[in-house]
Amino acid sequence: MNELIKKAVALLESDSVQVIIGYAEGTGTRTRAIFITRTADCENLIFDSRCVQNLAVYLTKSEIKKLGKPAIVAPIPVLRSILQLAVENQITENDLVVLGITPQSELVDFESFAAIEAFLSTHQIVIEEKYQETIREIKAMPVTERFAYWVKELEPCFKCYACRAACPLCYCTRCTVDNNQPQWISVASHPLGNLEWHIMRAMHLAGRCTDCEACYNACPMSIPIHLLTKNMLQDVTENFGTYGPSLDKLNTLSSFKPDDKESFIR
Amino acid sequence: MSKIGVFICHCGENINATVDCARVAKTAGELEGVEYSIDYKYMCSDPGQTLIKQAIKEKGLTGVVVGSCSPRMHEPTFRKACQEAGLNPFMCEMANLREHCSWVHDKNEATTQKAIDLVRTLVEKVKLNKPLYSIKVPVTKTALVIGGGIAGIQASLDIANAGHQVILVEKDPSIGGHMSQLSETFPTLDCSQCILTPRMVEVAQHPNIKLLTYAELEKLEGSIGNFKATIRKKAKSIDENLCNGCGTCTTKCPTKKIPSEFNTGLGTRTAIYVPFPQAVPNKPVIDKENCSYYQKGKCKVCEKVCPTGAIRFDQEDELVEIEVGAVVIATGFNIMQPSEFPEYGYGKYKDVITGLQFERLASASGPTLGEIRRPSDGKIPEKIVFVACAGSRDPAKGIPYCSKICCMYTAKHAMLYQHKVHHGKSYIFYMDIRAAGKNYEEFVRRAIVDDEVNYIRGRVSKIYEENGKLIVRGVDTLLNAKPVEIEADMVVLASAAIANPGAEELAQKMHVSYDSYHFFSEAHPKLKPVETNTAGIFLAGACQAPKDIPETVSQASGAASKAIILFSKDELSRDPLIAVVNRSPAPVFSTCVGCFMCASACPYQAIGEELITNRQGKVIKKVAKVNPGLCQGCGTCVAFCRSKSIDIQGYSNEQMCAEVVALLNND
Amino acid sequence: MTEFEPKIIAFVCNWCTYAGADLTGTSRIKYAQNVKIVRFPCTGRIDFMLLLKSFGEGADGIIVSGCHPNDCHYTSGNFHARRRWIMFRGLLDMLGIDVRRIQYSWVSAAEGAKWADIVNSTVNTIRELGPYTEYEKVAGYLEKEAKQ
Amino acid sequence: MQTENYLIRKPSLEKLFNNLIGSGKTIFAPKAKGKLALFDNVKAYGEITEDYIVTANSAKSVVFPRTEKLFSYHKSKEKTEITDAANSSFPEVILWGTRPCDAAAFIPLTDTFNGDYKDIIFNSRREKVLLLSFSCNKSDDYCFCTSVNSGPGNTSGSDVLFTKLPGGDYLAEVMTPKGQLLVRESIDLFEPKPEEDKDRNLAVVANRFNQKEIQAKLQNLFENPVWDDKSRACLGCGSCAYVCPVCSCFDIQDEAHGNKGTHLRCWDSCGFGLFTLHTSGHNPRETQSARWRQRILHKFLYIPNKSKIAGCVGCGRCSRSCPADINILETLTSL
Repeated sequence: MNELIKKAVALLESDSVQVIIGYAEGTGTRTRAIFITRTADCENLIFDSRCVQNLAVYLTKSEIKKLGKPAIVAPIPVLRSILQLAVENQITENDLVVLGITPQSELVDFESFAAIEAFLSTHQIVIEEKYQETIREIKAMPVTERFAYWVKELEPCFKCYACRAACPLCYCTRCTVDNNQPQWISVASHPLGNLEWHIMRAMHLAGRCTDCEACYNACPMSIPIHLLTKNMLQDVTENFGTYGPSLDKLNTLSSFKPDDKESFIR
Repeated sequence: MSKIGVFICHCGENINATVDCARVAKTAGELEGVEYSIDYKYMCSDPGQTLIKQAIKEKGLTGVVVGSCSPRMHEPTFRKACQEAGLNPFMCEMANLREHCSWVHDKNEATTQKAIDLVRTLVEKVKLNKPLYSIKVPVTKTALVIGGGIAGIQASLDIANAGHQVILVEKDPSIGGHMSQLSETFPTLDCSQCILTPRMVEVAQHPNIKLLTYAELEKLEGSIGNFKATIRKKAKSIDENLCNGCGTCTTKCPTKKIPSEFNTGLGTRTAIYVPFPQAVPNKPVIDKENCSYYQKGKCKVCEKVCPTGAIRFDQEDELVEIEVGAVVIATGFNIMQPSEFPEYGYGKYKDVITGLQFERLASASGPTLGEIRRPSDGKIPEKIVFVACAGSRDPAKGIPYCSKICCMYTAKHAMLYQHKVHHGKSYIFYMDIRAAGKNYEEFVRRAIVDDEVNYIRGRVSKIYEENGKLIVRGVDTLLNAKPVEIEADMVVLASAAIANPGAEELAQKMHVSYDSYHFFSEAHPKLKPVETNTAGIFLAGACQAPKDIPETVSQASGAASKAIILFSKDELSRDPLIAVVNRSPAPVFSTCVGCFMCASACPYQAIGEELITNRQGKVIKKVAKVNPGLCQGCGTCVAFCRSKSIDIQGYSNEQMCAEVVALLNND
Repeated sequence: MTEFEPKIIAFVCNWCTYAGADLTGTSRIKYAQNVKIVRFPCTGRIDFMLLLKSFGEGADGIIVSGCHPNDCHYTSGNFHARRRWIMFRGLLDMLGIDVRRIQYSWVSAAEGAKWADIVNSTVNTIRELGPYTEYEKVAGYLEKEAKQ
Repeated sequence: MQTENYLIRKPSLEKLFNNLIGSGKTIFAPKAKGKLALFDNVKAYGEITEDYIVTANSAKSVVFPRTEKLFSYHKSKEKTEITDAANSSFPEVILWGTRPCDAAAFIPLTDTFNGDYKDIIFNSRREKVLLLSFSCNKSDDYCFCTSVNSGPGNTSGSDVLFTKLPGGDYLAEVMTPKGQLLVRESIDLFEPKPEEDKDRNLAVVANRFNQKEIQAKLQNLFENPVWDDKSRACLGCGSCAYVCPVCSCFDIQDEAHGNKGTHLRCWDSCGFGLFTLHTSGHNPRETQSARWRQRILHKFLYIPNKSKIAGCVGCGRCSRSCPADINILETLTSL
């Protein structure tokens, strides 16, 4: 990614940005986020298929904001998150430079968020068939068996909240799980507390989730929580039309159509 | 520590017959935080209320639960009683033991247990109630009326006559609107201008009305009682103070062939023009698009001939900021161009015209001075075909709704034609005749019976020209769907009434909602037909949906009265059951993260932005802020807020959770 | 053994269903005692978290009810609620939480009889489904000794 | 106690397991879950995986559950009844397949719960736990046990340590009377000590730093750019603390249901912003770097100052599970 490095150097040299948020080699074969403030460090920038962490999460972290205006290395999932963060008034165009990366690993410049949206319109969110299949299998279980399946899957969850911390859209100052007036859901990590937490997390991402899988990738216990959001994404699409972050569209749950269809209200 | 009083009402035997009221009171007394509990025959009676008041004073109660009838019945009664005893009225809650319990269940243990559960639930809620106080908002007693048609005129006059200031904004050079274009009006056939122009003059002369013509709303901020409107006064290129309306300029202007908007293109006007002779104000404007000077840089004839030197070529648009307490939207409607229906040949054949064009032909002040003459050759048509629903009730190509006025004006048109051309023959193709209105059906009958207008129930499939005649092909569905063909001299299309082209943009500027047809939406289809979902903004006339003159005038008066009601007090007092955004200690200030999803969910546009700054004035964060003047307390934002940063007073998150927990845990 | 009496909580809006339930009362139409109402200003106010909480607190069934579409006192609260319910229901179903235990309905202020019918049919449904033991097991985890 | 060494043949190991299960013991052992191995309740020998360096979760939850009920209460207007969990009896638990680092972690963990206050519940649970550890024959870049007074064949903390020998049989080192008892109950499965050299069958874990030096350096490193540098990518989750076999911070929560409820001890993590947030709004550890510093100082300065041993056993779990690839070893070696 020489081009990326050159671009990063240029941005820092011209003081267009003060920090480059990108990927670098990590422990062993892993990659990690890197925050480059000096041109000399730009050569550490890499990009390849191992770079799956969603860097957009750093755009709202106060520690990173302090470093100054960022340029962010943004493959598709990051671009989607950037757009959704823009929709939710968390970032503005002047706040950052986006170093877009196409699925062919080409560097692409974006003049505006609208340009990102135009680009993403040709890269719609698609739930992979293997996940669709898993979701179908789960849904085909009898209801009590399905419940037991999830209680068991969620059992290892000890509420480290890595799923929340890694999600670019979980940027709340105070998460509702940490609210004790009232105590909405159980803080404790036990079957009910875990179930409630994951229901709440998924619901709070309804119509917002961009399917980056950061939550699942972050989970130290490899709990398939991304199936919940993927299922919701399918539900959104089925019920309210195709979904993807869009600057002029309202959030799925803060908007409605008078003729939204359902089959269960008497 | 809570000191709750529980008051269980027997409601005579209404509750006590199936619920063991004494036991409910006794059990309630054992609840934590309950200081006092008692049952009584009629809590709402004077002695009953006295019981409550005394207990509040003597026991120092901090909250009251009355277990009786529905709160929808007596909540105000008991809250008032509490207030009279010195307890904040919002510290009183009611458990519905009658409508939701004793009346719907038989007498048994489970019924009494349910009553106990309901009381316990409300006790837990009331422990978390907070004293609330009505919200006061000052009111600017000036109304902004947008649109100077009959709706805007009526609303302006009503509000002005009530003694309040009105600013009437009209986008055209003159007020009058569509009504000023009409010839006669149904069902009385009185001359439209004759009844309208005196009103126009009244507006111009009214001391409480400030008229801004050739002006449009640029921006609207603020909320009920305190809006700030920015009006763009488009450059008229005339010094209105100097112009005396002599009209010399308009007669001397060399650019004379501009199709007149007022005459729907059937007549012409000059580049400096007054739209019609009775215009108010009767002062010209220069149409820059068509003026030789503006387009080519030379001419200035008007400047030369003007006796008062009122021409101002260098005039620019002016932005005026005004403060108003209420807004009446009266922007009217538009006509769908029938050129969208090529089968009717509109635009292709000169003698196929719209209903509004026919109005101009029939008008004594129109281009033919009231004689019905064909636009093509000026001949008087011998046979004329009227096509109703030319676009209306046509989900496929036109609009799905009924334009409401066409049945009546088509009958009127045919009638006027028959009155003017006695030997002529008129035909009306129609789908259904909708003549619901006072004297309307009789009017249509008169057209059919007295004036021998031929009504044909069926639709027109094609109109084409042949040998100088317009061949109208249709079907008569009442004669076994027999095809009909009429050789007409002229065809009048009752084209659909649609929303104004700028309606959507205007609605967004004012944050009022609009329907899929871009008509402005009323706040409630039945009970709030003149209100919008934004408090303080009201609707008058056809901007809300197509309607005829009497309906428009009624609604305008309705909207005016809403504004007058608003202006009748110096400040607004509102129920404090509204949403609030939380505040927390620095450095967080509020847990709101400013995603503004609440704002997009709010049906009342009650959520705005607030910048939190530090002592140096630097913005730390942007959070949501509820405008207490606009919030109606639905709580949609509350359920929507992910971080629970917004809450609703009286139905707070803590209260609702406490209710759920109390209801489901009975030990 | 005594018959299973379902615990059912109803979340209703103030303007339509609460008033409709008042009408059930004034019309003296009888229904089962199992359902107890919590009053909300609008269905738009009804947080999915409260439904979740209800199961956690031992509800066997839940009724959520408000104004018919287009009749919302606040014009669109019920439309927002409907979207939320669609999504929430889908999620619960995915998780194996028995969606038959939540009855959503539109009951207007004039539909006293419908309210009684909703209550009775929901009570019957829940009676047939039996106590929500699977959820109780999860919720009551701490009551039985933790395995770890 | 004098260490007793035995040989246990591969098939006998399974028999030993079956004997234990047969006697009604609860056994926690590594179970495969996708790419991970997790300590979980096992009922059959076949459920156990041998393919792991360390499990993703630590074994600490058998003595320090992530949610511990301390007492339950029921209150009425007159009185509040309390049922104290300290009076209850806890189940006997066998930890099968702990690594030497896991076993070693029980030492600082037990210290923490036996400071000024001797935690009754913790100790009751601890007494009932038997640790049957297995020496490491594999290691990875994350392991640094040898730098924190442990090692791939370290016996401290274990009741019995098994070391796999070439051919699949095991050397069993019985370290405690509890371990002895276990062996006695199945003595027919154990054979005399083999002549094999234990160390040759252990994984190699290089020494990465000197713990004493680190401790000394940290005395004066409270303000240092290293904290910012190494924690910049930190997302603020609690994963490191929750997989750590030594971390023991907890939060007290009440779960109330009307008039009754439970008083709980729940895991907490210094990685969370809320961990030190005061009611006033002030947060003494305002940034993630301050929290990372706390984590390092606690383990390598505060705990060793107090109990002479580090609050870390070099298992490397925190680094492996960190979603941002923050590596504790990297921080320690760059001090």
